[in-house]
Amino acid sequence: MSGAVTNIRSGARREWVINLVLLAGLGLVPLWAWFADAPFTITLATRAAILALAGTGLNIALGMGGLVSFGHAVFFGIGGYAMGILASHAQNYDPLVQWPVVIEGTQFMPVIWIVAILAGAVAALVIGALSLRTSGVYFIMITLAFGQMFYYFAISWPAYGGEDGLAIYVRNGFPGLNTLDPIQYFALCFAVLLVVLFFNARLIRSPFGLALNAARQSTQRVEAVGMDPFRLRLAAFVLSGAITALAGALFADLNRFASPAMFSWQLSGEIMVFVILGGVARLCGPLAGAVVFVMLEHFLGGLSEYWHIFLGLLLLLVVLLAKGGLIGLLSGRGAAHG
Amino acid sequence: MRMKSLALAAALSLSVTLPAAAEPVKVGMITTLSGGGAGLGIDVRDGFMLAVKNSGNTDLELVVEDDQQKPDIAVQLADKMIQSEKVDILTGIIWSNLAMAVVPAATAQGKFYLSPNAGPSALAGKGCHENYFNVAWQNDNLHEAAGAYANDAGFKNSFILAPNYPAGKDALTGYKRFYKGDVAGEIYTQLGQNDYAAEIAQIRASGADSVFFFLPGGMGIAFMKQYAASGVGMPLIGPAFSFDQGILQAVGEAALGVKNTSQWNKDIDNPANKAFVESFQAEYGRLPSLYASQGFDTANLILSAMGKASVGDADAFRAALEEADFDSVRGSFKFASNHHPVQDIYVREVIKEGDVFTNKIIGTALKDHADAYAAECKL
Amino acid sequence: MSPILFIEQLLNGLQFGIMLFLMASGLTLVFGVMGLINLAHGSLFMIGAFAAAAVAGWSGSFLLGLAAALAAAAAAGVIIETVVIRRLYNRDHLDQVLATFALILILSEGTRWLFGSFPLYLERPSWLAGPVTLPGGIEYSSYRLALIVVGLAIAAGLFFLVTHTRLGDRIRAGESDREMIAALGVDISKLYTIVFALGAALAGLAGALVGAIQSVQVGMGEPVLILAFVVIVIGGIGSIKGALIGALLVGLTDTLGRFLLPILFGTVMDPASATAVGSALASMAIYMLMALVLLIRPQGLFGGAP
Amino acid sequence: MADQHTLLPVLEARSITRTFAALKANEDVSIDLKQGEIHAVIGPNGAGKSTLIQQICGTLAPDSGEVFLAGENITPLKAHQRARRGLARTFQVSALAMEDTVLENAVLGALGAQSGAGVSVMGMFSSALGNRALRDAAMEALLRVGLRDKAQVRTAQLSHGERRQLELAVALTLKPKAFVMDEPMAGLGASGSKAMTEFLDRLRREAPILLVEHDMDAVFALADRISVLVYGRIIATGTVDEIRADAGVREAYLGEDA
Repeated sequence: MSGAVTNIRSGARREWVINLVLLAGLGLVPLWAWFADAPFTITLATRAAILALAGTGLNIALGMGGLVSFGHAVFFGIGGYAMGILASHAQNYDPLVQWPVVIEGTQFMPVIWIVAILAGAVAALVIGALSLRTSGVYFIMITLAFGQMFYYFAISWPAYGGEDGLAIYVRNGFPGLNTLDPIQYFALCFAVLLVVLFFNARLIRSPFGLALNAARQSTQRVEAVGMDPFRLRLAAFVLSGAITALAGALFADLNRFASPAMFSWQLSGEIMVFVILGGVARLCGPLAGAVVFVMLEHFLGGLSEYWHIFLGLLLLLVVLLAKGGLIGLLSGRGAAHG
Repeated sequence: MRMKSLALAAALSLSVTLPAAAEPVKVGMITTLSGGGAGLGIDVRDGFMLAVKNSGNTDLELVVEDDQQKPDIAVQLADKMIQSEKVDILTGIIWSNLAMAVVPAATAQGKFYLSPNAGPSALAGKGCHENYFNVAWQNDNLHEAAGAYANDAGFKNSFILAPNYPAGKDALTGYKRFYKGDVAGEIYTQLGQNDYAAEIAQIRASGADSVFFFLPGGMGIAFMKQYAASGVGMPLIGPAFSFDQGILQAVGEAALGVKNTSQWNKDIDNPANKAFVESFQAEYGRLPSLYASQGFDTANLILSAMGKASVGDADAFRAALEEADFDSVRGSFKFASNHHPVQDIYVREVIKEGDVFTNKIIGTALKDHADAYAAECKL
Repeated sequence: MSPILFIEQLLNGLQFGIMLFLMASGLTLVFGVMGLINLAHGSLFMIGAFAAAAVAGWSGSFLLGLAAALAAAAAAGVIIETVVIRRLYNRDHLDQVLATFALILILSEGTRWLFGSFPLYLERPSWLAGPVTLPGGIEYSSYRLALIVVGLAIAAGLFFLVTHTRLGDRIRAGESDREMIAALGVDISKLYTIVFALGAALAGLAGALVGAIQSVQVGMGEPVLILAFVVIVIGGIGSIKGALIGALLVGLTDTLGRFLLPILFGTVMDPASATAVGSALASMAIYMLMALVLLIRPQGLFGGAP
Repeated sequence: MADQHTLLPVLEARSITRTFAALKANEDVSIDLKQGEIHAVIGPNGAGKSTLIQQICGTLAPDSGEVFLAGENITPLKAHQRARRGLARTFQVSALAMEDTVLENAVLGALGAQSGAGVSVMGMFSSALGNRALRDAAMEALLRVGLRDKAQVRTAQLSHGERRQLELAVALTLKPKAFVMDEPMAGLGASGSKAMTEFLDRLRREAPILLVEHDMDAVFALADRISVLVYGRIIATGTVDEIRADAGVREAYLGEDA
């Protein structure tokens, strides 16, 4: 029995080493690219960092809570539009709300982030409160359907560009930084990712994390100790939606553009792919998954128009053969749960 | 994201007629090569490459990438083309929403953007830019021509429909701008909708004498097939997009006889067009489409400017582009002050040549037509 | 709005609903018997349409095309089941979602690789090309009418299959107790393959039937798949009756919503914005319906405990 | 025993009826649990014991009838609310967080015993295992059931018997008013059963136990009262001796199972 304990420990230690290597790699490659004057590499790294953030958000619901949400693009899109709407009003000097109080738009990132987080949380609260009345396959289908509802709404609602999306011509500002400089924007996104990962690491060890984790494994167990599994899951879903919305705001700022495509079910699928590819319920699983996905997209896409076939095959192999995802494979720690 | 560098064989330089440019030009093409909309991007790319090949000019280097019809990918590719590939000119985007995502940022960074397809009104009016040129049309143009044609054909009561998204709204606005009769009904359908039974029932009940529709891609195929099956016999009018060479075969008999408006057709009688149609068929083994013609013209515009000025001298190069001194396959072609085309727009009819469905020009809807937004442009 | 128009719209909603039923019944069977959520069901719909278009184009016969659609989708179902799906029965839903999502990527791009990027041509047969006049002077597309009839016949056949045949007994047994039917000596892996192929064939048939009046193109399956999910959520998972009722509800809500909402808004605002707002809301109508059902009966109208 | 009958029962189910389709799983079942006692429920498989427990603990709603805990009508409350009011349950098939360590499972129980646990801001930032009070309460419970040495072991690696012990430890951390135990002896083996029997014997002084059990030796050794459930109805309630002597019970139950 003690042998098994040591195994868990050494696997955990190795996972930490892998996490540090991953984070260092994601931090250092853009730095190298900066010296080597390869700004596009920095853009790719920024994309990876932001997608990793979105995946980290989903991982709270999916990995810790066992909630297979196939509609997380909703929150990603809401974050994107929070940025787009605020910035476009600021850009056009057109107040967001005229009455009862005048609320101006803003191009100040911290405010945009807060609004994105709140909007994502509120949407997650409503969708979660409805969807969590069910579980299992129902939950998957319902979240997918809600995602589709938002997608169609975004396309057909004329006020903010409809299918054309919302273009912001200048990236929003952050005090003390020139956000248009790729390396500085990368640093900002990377810092946000680190903060969220730190928060996430704390969350996993917190009483809430412990309870949520137990609720995933046995609903009866948390009920029997007097906790409401519905509330635990709803809280996880809201947190998860809020973080994914923050990622959406950063993503829209990276592209200086918010579009209904951010709501699409394919994007929900892709966010899920980051999480699974890297390893469910692992702190840096989404990070590993996002980095690999962006690299695949870039290099495989360069090889063949039909690169989705290879992506599909790879995904199939990971699901069928490597249950713990890439990090599980590397750390020799099988599945994170189950 | 297929990358295709075009290094052309020296043997082709036999046919060089243009004066050698002072310096090579690198063109980045971002277009849709995978997914449902891939056919359009492939045609633009093929048309463009054909023009370069026919010219024999080896100073134009082309980099092609697939945007997957996703705005965020398009933006990312534009960054890559500008930052890593250091291209001088961007082109290739098919869809308005992708163009809106890419063009403003690209032109703001001092790059030229030549649109081979999308022409959103925002970029033609207030949002116009000295480095943005549209070689195809402003989005409203073909719809306006359809409205004009409806007047000529004596239609007094049109039923109009388009998907509920910005280009769809532009389409109905464009039609109504020129159409003088009554509107029997106006419907916005869902984007990507594939069943039009409900709309056709309303058309049947409306008592209209004609139907104008703008439903690009698979939506148009579905609509026309279902319309033909419904027995509602009123004449259809639409812009060229639903009647293009690539898509027409999938519509089949249902499209026969339908009138549509286009700035190009393969039977326009001029030497440049003849050469284009013949060489396209020889090169790719299929009839060229509208999109191929637009890609072809875009490349020729660039080549003509390269012969006059160095791309390093932005002002001179821009002036050379403005002259539009190339043999367009459409015949007469010039730019308005907002860098959008002034051109004839024709009425075509869908016919069957042997086994192949295609179009034949039956008249001109609008002569030397420019767009409605030029006045708002401060160029 | 004349009564004739309203009845015609009801027929349209009915026809749309019945096509959704063909998709949803396969999904719900597969879920009921194997406990599997299959996102690639939409790809089978697409495969059916492409097979029908290819064979009908080659042979000139629509019926041959339909047969090809059934055969191709069933064959694809068997292959997919034995190669991939079989390994997923004991996995959690997450793995199933991911693996079948991967299948969508492979099948969609594979189809595009085989058939190219342009839509394919598939036309309804000449003997169903025109309209027919129904009692009351309603002129209606004969093909759509045929779709309603064929769809209802298949629904009836499916009910008969499930309630009156040995295969049906096994399917029902599989839904209630998986170990039980294995203990009874039924070859469970064969049963699973048959059920999966049956679901695939229904999807393929739907694809071919719909493909004749829509456009046969890559990616045509996913929007229908998501609608089928909505149908199942409303009807209750595993219930064929629920799938039928859910499909009809969704079909009618969608068609009537698209038709009535703009008219409704037209009474209070100008026509252009009424159509814009009305159709924006119409596109969300079925999801509202779903949310409503969830509030009242989370397990769906005909579902057991969730 | 006589004076106990005058006390208000800690846990009481009144006239509980529950049907599944045509099957009456519980019909007019009334049962109570008084301070300090072990009340065993026995009956053949399918008699409706699990259904009864589920209704008492709140995971299944009765068609009619009521449940009281310490005088409060808890019928409208959900399972977790009942647990919070002091009803601790152990499961027939272990319902533990199998991927977590033994300690983590016990800490979860201790956490549940805290007021306002679960969803709170502090609950998201502090460390669960780093909390002294939680850890101490958890370790104390593990010590009592003899699992202290296994605190760091992953629960999935425990034997069946050890899982039963852990179930019990988690219930102990709750410091409940009453225990409801569903077959705590199952899979324990002879020595395990004996230890568990001794443990429960002492535990009844902390809080009374409603015990559903198949192990008749344990039942007869432990129970102050026994209720016999057959075909969804209680056919007899009484002391061990009364039940042994009951003709109906002998016929319906002991005749085929003892």
